[in-house]
Amino acid sequence: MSGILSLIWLLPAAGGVLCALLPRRLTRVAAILVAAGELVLTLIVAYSFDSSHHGYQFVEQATWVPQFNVGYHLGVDGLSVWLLVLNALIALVAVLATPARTARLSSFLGLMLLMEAGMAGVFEALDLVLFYVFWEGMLIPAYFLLWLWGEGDRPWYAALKFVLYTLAGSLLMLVGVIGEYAFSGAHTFDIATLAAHQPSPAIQFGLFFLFAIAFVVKVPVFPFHSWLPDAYLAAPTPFLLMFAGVMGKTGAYAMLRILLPLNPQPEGWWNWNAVLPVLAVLGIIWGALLALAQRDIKAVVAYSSISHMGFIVLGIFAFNAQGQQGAVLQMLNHGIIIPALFLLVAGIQARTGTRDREVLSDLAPRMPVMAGVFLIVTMAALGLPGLNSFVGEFMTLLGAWQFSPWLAVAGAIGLVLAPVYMLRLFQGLMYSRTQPAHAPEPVTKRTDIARGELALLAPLVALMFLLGLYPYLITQFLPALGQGMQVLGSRWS
Amino acid sequence: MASIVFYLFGFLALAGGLGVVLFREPIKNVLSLVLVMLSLAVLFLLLSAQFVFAVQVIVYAGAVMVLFLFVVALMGPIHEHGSAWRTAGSGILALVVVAAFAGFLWSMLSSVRYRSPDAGDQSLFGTVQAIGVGLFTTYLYPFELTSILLLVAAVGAIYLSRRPGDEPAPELVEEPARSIEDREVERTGIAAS
Amino acid sequence: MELIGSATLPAYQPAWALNDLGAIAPIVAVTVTLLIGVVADLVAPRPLRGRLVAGISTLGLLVALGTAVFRYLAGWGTGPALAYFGFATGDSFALLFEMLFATLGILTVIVASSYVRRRGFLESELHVLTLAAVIGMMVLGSATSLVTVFLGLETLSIALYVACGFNRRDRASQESAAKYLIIGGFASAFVLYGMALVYGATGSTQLGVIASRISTDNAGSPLLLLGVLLMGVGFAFKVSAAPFHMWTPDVYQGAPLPVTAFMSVGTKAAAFAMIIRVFGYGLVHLGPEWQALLAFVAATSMIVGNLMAIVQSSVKRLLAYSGIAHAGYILIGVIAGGSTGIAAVLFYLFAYLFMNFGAFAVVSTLATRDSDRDDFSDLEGLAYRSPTLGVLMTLFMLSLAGFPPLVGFFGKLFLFTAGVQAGYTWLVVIAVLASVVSVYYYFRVLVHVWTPLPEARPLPAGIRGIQGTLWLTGTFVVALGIVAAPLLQLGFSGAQPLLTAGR
Amino acid sequence: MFLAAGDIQVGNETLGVTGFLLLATALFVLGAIGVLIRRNPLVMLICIELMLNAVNLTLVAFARQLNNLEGQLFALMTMTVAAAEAVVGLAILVDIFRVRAVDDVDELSELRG
Amino acid sequence: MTGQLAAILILVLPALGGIFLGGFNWRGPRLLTQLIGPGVVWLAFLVVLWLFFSGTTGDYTYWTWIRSGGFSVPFNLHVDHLSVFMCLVITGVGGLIVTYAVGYMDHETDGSYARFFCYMDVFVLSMLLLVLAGNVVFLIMGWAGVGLSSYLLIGFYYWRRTAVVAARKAFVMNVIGDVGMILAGFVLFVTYHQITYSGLFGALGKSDSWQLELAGFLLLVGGIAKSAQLPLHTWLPDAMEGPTPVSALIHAATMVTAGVYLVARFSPLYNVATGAHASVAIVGAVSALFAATVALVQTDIKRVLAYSTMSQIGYMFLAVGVGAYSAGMFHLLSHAFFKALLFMAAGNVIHALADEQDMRRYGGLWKDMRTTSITFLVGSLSLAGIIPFVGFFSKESVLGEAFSSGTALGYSVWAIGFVTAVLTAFYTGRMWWFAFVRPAAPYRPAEHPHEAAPVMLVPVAILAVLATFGGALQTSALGGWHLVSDFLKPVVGEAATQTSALELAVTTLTLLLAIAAFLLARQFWLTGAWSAEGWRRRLPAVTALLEHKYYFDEIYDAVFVRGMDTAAHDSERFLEAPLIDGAVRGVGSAAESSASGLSMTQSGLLRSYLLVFLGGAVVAAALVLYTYSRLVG
Repeated sequence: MSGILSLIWLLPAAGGVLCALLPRRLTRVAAILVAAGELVLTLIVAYSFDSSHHGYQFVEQATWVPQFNVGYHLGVDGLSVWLLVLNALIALVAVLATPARTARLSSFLGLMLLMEAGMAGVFEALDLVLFYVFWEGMLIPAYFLLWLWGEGDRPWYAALKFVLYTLAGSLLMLVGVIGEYAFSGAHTFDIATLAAHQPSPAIQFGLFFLFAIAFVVKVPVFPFHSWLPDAYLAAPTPFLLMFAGVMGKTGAYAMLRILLPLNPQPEGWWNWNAVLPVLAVLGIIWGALLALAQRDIKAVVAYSSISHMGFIVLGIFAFNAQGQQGAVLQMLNHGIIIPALFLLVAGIQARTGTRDREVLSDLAPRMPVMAGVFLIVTMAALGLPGLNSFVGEFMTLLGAWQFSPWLAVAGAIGLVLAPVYMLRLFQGLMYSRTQPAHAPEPVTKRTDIARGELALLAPLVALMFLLGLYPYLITQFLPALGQGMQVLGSRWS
Repeated sequence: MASIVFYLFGFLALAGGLGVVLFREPIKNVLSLVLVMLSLAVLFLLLSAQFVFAVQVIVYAGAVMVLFLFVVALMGPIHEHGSAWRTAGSGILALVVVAAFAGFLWSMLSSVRYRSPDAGDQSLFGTVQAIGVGLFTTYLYPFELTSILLLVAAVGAIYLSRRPGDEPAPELVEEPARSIEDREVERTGIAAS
Repeated sequence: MELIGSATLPAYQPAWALNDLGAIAPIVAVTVTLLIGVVADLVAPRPLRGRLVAGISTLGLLVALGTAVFRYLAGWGTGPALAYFGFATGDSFALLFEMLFATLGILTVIVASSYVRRRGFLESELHVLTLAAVIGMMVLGSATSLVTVFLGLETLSIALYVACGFNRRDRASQESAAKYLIIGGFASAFVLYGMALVYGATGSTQLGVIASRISTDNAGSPLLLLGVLLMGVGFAFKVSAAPFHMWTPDVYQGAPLPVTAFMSVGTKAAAFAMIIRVFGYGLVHLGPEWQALLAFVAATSMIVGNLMAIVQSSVKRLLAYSGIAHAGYILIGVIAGGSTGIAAVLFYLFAYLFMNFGAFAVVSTLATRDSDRDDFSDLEGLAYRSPTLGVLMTLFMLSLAGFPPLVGFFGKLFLFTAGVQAGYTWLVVIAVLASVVSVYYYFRVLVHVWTPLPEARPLPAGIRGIQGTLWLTGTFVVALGIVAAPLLQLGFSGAQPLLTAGR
Repeated sequence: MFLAAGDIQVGNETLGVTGFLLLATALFVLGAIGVLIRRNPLVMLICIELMLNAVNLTLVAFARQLNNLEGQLFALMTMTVAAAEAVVGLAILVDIFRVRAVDDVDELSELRG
Repeated sequence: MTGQLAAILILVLPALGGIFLGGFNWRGPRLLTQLIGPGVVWLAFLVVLWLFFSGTTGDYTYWTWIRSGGFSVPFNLHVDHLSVFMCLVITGVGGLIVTYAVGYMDHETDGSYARFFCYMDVFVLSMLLLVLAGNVVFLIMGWAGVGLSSYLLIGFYYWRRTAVVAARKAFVMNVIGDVGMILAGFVLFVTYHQITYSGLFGALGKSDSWQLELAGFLLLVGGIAKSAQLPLHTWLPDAMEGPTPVSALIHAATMVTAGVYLVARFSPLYNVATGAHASVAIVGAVSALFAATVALVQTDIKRVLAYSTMSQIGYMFLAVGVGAYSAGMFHLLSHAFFKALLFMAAGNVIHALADEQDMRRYGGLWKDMRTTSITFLVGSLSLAGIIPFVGFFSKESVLGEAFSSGTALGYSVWAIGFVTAVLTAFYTGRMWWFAFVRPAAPYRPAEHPHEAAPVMLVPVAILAVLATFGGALQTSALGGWHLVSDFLKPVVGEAATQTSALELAVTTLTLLLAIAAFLLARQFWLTGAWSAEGWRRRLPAVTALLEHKYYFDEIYDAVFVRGMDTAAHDSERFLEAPLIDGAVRGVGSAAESSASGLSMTQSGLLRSYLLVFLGGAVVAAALVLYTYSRLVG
């Protein structure tokens, strides 16, 4: 099995290059095959993952730049294994969701696969430099996809804003990466080794900031989110699935993988560990509030995403098993729900030609099945107990409650606001604004969701139920996550 | 005697320097520079640099400055008009900057601590013999480099002084055959859209 | 090979000749090529001249490259390898720079050969000037004395003054040459004055001797401080670092494209070789002083270069500003010093060779008879006119912006690591923030390259010849990133000779 | 007779080297001022020559003070360089002059921004 | 059959029904829908009956839902007498109502028809999960599940704007309750590190603590939201937008009483947390009175019933709040009988009168719809608490236990309950006399309303029988049987069964006053002896207050709904755009403008370049000197 992790990022990378070179009629099939193969590979890893074994598995380690002790170090643990699967799944869905009439299809699919490769690498890398390489590696395809295939008046603006904003963060992270090398005394970029060589709190204070700024922008955490609405609105749907579904998770993942283990005590003029959860809670409320104010349905979903990501960060910075494992669950959940929502939004836009909430209404009679699916996804998104998002939100809030009850209570406001904006969205789109006396005549024209779209949504919806009813499937891989963090959490008061 | 020479020619050199800066006609600038060079040549002599003195007078003040004179003659009489700087502000700024720089140099140099001289026979110092030996032993490499330098200068000067219009017409290159690029254009239909 | 005072002058022994010539073998090779080229230009029939001289130049530079590689591999560069009474050296630091300059020369000759034919310039003279400039650069790379440093610097500069004005029909080209000439002469005077003062303070022009004398007696002499200042200013000018950078955009923009390409990489690399030799080796004991100077210069360069690049619309000019910024990045490595810093600088210079030259080379394909076609509007839709060029340009821009896994990223990583380790974290933070700005303008280039065209426009014909060159540089930009260790190892070996002497 | 490090003996007289150095500095600064304030590119070139001459004086003075011939040799190299620079510089200026009569360097400002 | 299997079967059956109906994309044949929709509920009822008769109890674990650190949640079902009791109500009464709906929803299209039964089955599933769940997390899941089904069913007529808005309102208010429950779960887990009932109640201990009180209050928030008690009650009247069987099943018989179940379920907690416990009673009492007063003036028959539901649930809260759990549960049961009966009978009327719900356009029904009218009368008398109907016994056991508890709290809530009882009889009487007995209104939608179909009449009739004789189960007020409290004893503990003479007297007084109020209503609304309009004119302020339901909706709308909208839009206009995004754009434009500023210095003038060069040299000189002087000291 050794080498499978390399294969996991190499397959889409090579496949992406290949797809870009293939003629239009072959490229789709090739891309689907690559994405499907990737999913199989990740599932093999997940299946053969030994949940009783703590630490990294399927480890691959080689020297890369020996002069600076840069290593090619891959490995997965319970934290990353499911994110790999999610990445592969959403990529497959996204490739399948790519319409055949897309302009410059070969390049589009090629870039999508390259982005998948980058994200897979991010979830596997155990060396800071390698991590950084993948981290930036996923950005470039994202930029081109967003810019060249973007929608709206000025996709270039959205793309550039996104890239520059995230780059500002990640380049500061590069300083952090180097700082870890220089100041930890370990003179290595290996994450595990660095975790065992923590510099003094004052230095951690600085390093934490440098890393955190990259991750909070990527997630994004309030108030670093202003690239998100622009980018999501401009993004073409298949790309958006991966962009919103997986890429945002890389930031949260990195917090768990790098930020906290390497800098658990960032205390200088203040303690960063106390700042981030507050921002997370503000983000929960802020995202929900702004979602209420949007006219564009895509924007509603975009802002809801900010709110949801707040739960993830809140869970991470609860410093306990419930919070952090809940955060991992929430990453997966959000990674399933948001693509589904965007698929539906795109479906509606394709059928009606608009995304304006003020214009859209009465869709349910015209597309009953879509309404049904939309309802389920809406319910999942607003955290209905029994569906997947509830688990994550419950766990993160439970974690947060143990950390600081006030944060949990404030975060719970997000739970109340979620149904408000989600149901307004759903009902506004689906139902009438007037009060006719009788039921509308059923529309016979075939405007309902297509079989293909349904097939794309079906696995996502199935996962919403599965993870809602059996989240232990995920958390059994994470028994160690968040343990022993309570010490840090208790500092907060 | 020596100090009188130093002060006299030092003064002449400064005067020449001022002339270089202040005269408005290029011809006077050139001549002022010649004055500076000749004064310096005398000072070189004072510093036991006979060979350098000779080169300064013959090559530098002689040949190079003649070149300058030719060019001045070629360009014809030119008279600079108006103040040096377009706005008073930038002029003052220039003054301040130069003063600061000069002050810096001056203050540093007036407090120099000298290194004690090398031991050695002073009788041969600066003679043609000593220079010759130096040039062809220790300074062999730099000496050869100067030859390359002069060659390059010659090539460059020759190129620049050729009649313009010597250049060949650009080659009429054939229209490229159908390349990958064209096919890409057809395939993606960008040209059409 | 202790320096010889006025009194005891040893006779030059013929037995040394082989050793000495060997140490500067690459320089000799290029010099011979230059001479052959000049003669061939005179004797060959007119239609053949250009191609003939191009062929000779390429061949000669290849020989030089081969010699340098051979000497490096044979391990002859590991020691001090001094030659000519300590005025030159064939150590690995010098050999590496000679490899770099030879490679640069080859690339330039190939690109220029295609370029001048499209623009209708005389060809052979340009190659001769290129060779001359390469000699100057190599001399700088191998110089161990202030005298040779100065001579190398002037050879390089004089060749480039002419090369900048090579397009005599073009007012911009002339203006470029004139500006470069005057401001370059001004800077040369500063450097020279600084050298004179250092000589006065130490009684020697040889860097090794200077280093050891400073360590024993007069480290704090005002003469030395002035020397550091005046030389530092001149050096900063040569690497086009702010605030001594202002000539760069104008000169780069006016000069013919291959000259700009050559100059942007070559001058910078040669100047860094000079800075490292003189400051990092000869004046190593005045570290704090020149580090303060260079840190100021580096910070200004990164900020000014990157900021001003964002409002440009000419690729040449944009790359000039980007070059200013890159000088700032590289200076971090110089300031950091030590084996890590110098190795990082060497690595970055090689990286810069491939990515920056590559970028210029791509733009050079657009040149037509009447102009260089380096405006953004000329780049419009390049990727659809030629996917190859589009992808390559993308690679070069991304590498310049420092995106992994391209070589530019690793270059920055090593530089910044050296900087942080040496305690210059603040400089590195400025560098990364400035890099964010840089991404903006590099991506602006990409935006133009990838903007779909309303109609198909064919590329100028006759660029086949340089496609191989482009692919080669593109491959290096990718491969040296993914496999960075060997090149970095070269860098470390290059740093080795500078660390031992003088202490 | 005792001689301080900064003094040299000329004939039977003692001269301070500092005087030469300061004179050189003055000339250097004058040259720099000239480059800054003059507009004729040819005169600017002349001023640069002046600066180089100042350096030469410094070199030769130090050679004498140090009793070290290198300074003089360096000065000779400098002269060569100055000559080469002058040749190329004049060629460039003449080349420009053929196209347009440039008596003001500020006219060379088409490249900017 | 084992208990393990039976318990899960109870859930699986309606789940299968829901999946089956939904999975056919609402396109199954109508007959299939008619069979499956009610069928699965009846099958579940049979299983519950088996549990009941076999006396099976136990705690059955199926799989690990999650385990994270010390937080371990199994999916377990807790079968005891309380949950079996609730299951009986849910599946029994539920079965009747779903069967009734077969007729009531008959004029829907096939798609809507299947959709309706799908939703109903989902509701039954959720409700069963709610009562069977063996831990707090799954309790919350069921809790939210019924909220979802309630939302779906209220908004069933999705083309009606009001229905849609009412559905959303119900959902959001229920989510507030959910959040209360979730937070309660947090408190309990963090304090006791237990999340299953069995573990939790074992760990509670006997002494009160602030954590217990907090948990009690937070649970109560959940209960209030679900059971439409003050102040989270406003969704319930609006929920009457749903089809009438929905009102009967969800908003009368089962879901809204979940709060009562909750308090009973957490009786070990409330028995210790006295403060929270008392607040349950107070909330219940106040809600009961509040709703009864509002019900006095409503004209929509379903809204009257809705407020009466709220009022009756207030009684139940009152009961469980004073520790009379079995009395509360008994009232829950009896209320399920008579309120479902009332709704369904009202449904028959609405069905017959072309969906007209305004009582002012009713009248003459006694003549035209005799059977329905009789059943409605039975329900009314039961609601009014008139002997011998079931409502009398259950209400008296509630009030009696409150009275006999002997505490100040007991007496005060009893007093409120007493007043409410009289008011209840009055507004019930108003319904009866005004809507049924009064001659037909001139604008009555149907000239000759015809009696409902048998499928609708039979369930109503069955409920009428139950409402008439159900009281026999627990006639402890009169010293008779106390089957309900006996059955629930293992879970909620002993109930007071002794009845003092004073209590008997009070009961009699209540009964007499109720009868009087019921008859008094006749004077107002039928004979016109005392004009209702007159009172309306005499007390305009009170009337307005009541007709506007104490202005709750208006205040909520102004403060929360519009407040939130304003906050949202203002946040975007004044913070997000100019500040958060503006800062980013500001950095960009600052860079751009400083770049253009800098590029002015690049004037192309060589001499200015030289000047900058020299200036740079001066700065460099200063730096070098500074560094040197610092090094030297």
